Amino acid sequence: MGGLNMEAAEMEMTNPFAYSAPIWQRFSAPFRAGRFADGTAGVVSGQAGTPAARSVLKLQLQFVAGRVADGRFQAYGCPTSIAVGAWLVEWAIGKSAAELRGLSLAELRGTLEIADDRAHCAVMGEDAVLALLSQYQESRI
Amino acid sequence: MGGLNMEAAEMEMTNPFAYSAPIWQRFSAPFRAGRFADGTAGVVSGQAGTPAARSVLKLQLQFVAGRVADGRFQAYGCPTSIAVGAWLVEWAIGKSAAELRGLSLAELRGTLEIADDRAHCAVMGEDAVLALLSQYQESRI
Amino acid sequence: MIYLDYAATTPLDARVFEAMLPYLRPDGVFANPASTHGPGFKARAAVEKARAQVAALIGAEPGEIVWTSGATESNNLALKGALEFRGAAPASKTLHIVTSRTEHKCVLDTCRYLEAQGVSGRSGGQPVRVTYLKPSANGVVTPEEVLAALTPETLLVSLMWVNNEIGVVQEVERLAPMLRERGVLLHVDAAQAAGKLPIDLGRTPIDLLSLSAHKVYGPKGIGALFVRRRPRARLNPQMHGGGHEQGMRSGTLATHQIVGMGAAFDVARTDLAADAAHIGGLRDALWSRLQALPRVQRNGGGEGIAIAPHLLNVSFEGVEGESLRASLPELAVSSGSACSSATQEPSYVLRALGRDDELANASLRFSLGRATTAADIERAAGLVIQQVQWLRELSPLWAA
Amino acid sequence: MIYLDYAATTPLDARVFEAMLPYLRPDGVFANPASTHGPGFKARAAVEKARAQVAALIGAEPGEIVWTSGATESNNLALKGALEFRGAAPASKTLHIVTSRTEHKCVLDTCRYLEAQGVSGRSGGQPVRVTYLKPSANGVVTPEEVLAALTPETLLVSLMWVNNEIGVVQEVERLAPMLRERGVLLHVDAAQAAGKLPIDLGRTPIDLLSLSAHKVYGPKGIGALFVRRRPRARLNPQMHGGGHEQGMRSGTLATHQIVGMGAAFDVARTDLAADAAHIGGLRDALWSRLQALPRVQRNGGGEGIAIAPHLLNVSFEGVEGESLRASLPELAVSSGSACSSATQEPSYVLRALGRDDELANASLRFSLGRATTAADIERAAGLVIQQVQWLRELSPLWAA
Ligand SMILES: Cc1ncc(COP(=O)(O)O)c(C=O)c1O
Ligand SMILES: Cc1ncc(COP(=O)(O)O)c(C=O)c1O
Repeated sequence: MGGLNMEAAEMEMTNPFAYSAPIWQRFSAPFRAGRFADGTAGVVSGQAGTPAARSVLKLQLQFVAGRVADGRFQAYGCPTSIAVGAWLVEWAIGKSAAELRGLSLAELRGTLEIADDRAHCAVMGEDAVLALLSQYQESRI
Repeated sequence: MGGLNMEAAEMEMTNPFAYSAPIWQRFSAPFRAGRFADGTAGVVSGQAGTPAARSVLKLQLQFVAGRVADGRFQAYGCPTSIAVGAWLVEWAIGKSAAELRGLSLAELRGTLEIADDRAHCAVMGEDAVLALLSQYQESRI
Repeated sequence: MIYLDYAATTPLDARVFEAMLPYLRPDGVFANPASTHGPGFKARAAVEKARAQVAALIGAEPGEIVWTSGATESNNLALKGALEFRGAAPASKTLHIVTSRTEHKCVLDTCRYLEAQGVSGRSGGQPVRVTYLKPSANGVVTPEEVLAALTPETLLVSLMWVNNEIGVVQEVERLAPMLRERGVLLHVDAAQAAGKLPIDLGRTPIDLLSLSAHKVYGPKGIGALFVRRRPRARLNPQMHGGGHEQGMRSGTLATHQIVGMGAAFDVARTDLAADAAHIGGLRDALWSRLQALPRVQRNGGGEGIAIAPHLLNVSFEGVEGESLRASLPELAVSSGSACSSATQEPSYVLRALGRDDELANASLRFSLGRATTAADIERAAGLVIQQVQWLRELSPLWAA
Repeated sequence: MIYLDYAATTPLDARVFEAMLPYLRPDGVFANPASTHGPGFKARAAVEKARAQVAALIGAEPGEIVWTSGATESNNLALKGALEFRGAAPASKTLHIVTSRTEHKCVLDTCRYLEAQGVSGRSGGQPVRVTYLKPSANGVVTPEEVLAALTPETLLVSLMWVNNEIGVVQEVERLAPMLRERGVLLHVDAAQAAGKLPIDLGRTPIDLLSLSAHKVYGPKGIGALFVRRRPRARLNPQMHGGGHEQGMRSGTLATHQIVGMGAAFDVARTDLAADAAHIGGLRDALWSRLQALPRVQRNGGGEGIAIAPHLLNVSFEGVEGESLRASLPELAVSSGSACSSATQEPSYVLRALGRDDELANASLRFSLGRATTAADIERAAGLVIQQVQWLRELSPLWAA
């Protein structure tokens, strides 16, 4: 709920759908949503998912001196997939490409408390990171 | 309710079964219920109905100088049949045997507001009067 | 007015009334428990709490409770649902039910319907045969009599725990394991047993058990069917729709009603022993008092036969039933069950016990409840004695 | 919290709540309406008064109202009861039903059950065939389309008056005499029509009509089926027992619930025009406001198509449905009906209208009620616009 600056307590109150707290928090107030202005230096993108599956995630990470300095994400999908995007950007900042490669699905699912029936959202997140890394490879920033 | 000396208003209130007022009144406080002491002079009896049909009515009328001076009734049966007994005694007092013979079923049913499904109670009343009159004939009081 | 018709229905317990109000008030928790939004989840939580409360009284798991509109529906669902489920299986032989002649009308009528219609299914209809066991004069159908009636085609036995007219307690706890051993389903109508006797379905292997809230100081129009999970009792739904209640019973859940049933069963659990002592004591006192009259007969029970604490059924010789009832307008009692009292026919239950029509007709069912007082009983007994004496005196047939 | 889910259920109207209390209070009129004693007669009188109130809203006679536990049961009873009654007649041909794809689940599920099981009867089962008419994109099934689907085997047409998701009003008033002429029964699910549109069964020859209290500010768990007397619509009961409700529906009558339904229908009759003006006005305002967003589509209706005043169903392109709903926790709205929202499947009603899965999923059903205010609508519209814009911005697919 980008537009609604709610306090944590109020946010909790308004999470009637029993999303996990880490998902709800990132869905309600996702940091770094959006995208970099076209032509921003050092930006690499990765996208995964399909509209037909009602889940698309696009990550943008800005590399400075081999490390992620900043990031943005866009998502079309359920609250879990939006939270995955927000978490990945947060997690990526400060990391090198090699470190990004070390992304653990188990950690992603554990941190966000993603239930089995939403495991595909985590997988989409991993796919987006892998797509980004392969673009990084190509672009050799 | 021989034993309950209720006021009329209270009686009405306690007639939840939608009996007609004349039936309910006679059922609730039947005058001249019972029978004459054995050997009372001038008493003639008449009985009708059967236990199997759950209706038996017994009338006793005391004749003095050819006219009914007093009467008693006993009844086993529904409130309507009890009311029929009470009404018949009331009605008979002062009448001659010839006048008793003039009993009109229509009047009996009309006065007590006896519905069609209880017409048999009125017929039983008539039968009891007829039985009494034939005993009267025999006894030639 | 002295109300002694608690077996027909009870008032709400004050605690139940209070529990229901927040779900009834115009500004209360009114959303549809099936709605997936905040208010809906809140209503849903109340429904689930009530489910646990109902389960707790009978030693069941919450997931084994299916809400219905009352014990009538529960009984219909249990019998038709079980037969229809089994009817769908390939075997095309007759389906056999064993029940008793003193069951509640809704069981008997459902059985008669099944006999007449059979059970429909993909492969055409399947005939249904029903054995109606005649109880002894004391009202009891023994487990041995039930076993003797079983055939290889018997799918289900339906026997009520407590009879609603005479209060006789059937030995379902002894019967249940015998039927389980033989692979025959047991359905028990416990509408008059719940809250009156301890029930522990954790120990008693009953498969299906019917409950009603309004016999236990809960609201009218809500009931439940216990459907055992292990081993699973399988039913075809009888009300089709949105797939509520695990698909077994569709229809919007009536939160306030369900909350009321939950609260009622919760209170019943807490107060079970105290209620039984209080009510049973007054019932025994009433029976003692009524025996001041000659030629009165208690219906049902006898040496070694348990009778539920709230019921006393007495026949008064020498009086006609309609006049007896009409002579007691200050007494809300019943002759037979509320359902059949409109027809004014003598109770089929008393006739099944061997009472003749006349005596069956001249019977009163006194049923006592939480609010009954010793003064009520004293006054009721006094009225009955007075009126019976009066009607006997009035009768040309009575010879004391 | 802004409640805009009145089509799922309504709160009690304060007048209804007050009317119910005397029948709910522990010291109130609680006796069984079937009991033949003073308190019973008093309860019975309340039941009959309510029956007249319900009848009055729809131009029926009190004797044509049969109490049920809700419209789900009414729909089940109407369809199964009518087919079973007819199935008992000697003719052994197939029984045919015509209905539409956008009926409530309880009609569709009942139809599917009947197709699968057939109708049982003395002479074995009888097969049932169902035609599910597809409405046009506007949601309408015309009387002409219904007539075209009739066959000599058609026993019954079941068509809802007002659709619960999109509010489209079917032309049942024009259809009814056409079917009467052809000797085909007409059942109408009026759960969403009663209290919203004028209904006069004195003029409209509908045979069976289903009602629910909780859509009209009455209590959940009570409903009714109108069963026409002249000419008489004949039904087999689906709940067997004590023979209540002219033998058509057994089970203890829930006085407080019935009184609540009566009061609710009485209020609905008095307030019908005012409610429609108030609620319809706000609904139109909401739709105007939402059109500030590009690429929103209203579901159902169009030129010359009537929509019930309380409903507005809108699809929002470019947003995913689950996130849309999750982003509006202060708004109690529904996607599709309450019944199906648990399954999270896109609405079958919107899909029947030709919406694809994605758009059907990204839809909200706003349903307004008596207590809805202009401020509610203003705030709700603001929230929806804000969140749709936000989710669109967040989407890598959205190109404004
Ligand atoms: C033993 C028994 N079974 C079933 C019922 C029917 O219950 P309900 O009134 O909830 O439909 C009753 C009471 O009416 C009953 O006493
Ligand atoms: C059109 C329609 N029919 C039937 C029903 C079912 O009614 P009830 O909830 O009373 O069972 C509903 C609502 O749930 C409805 O909207």
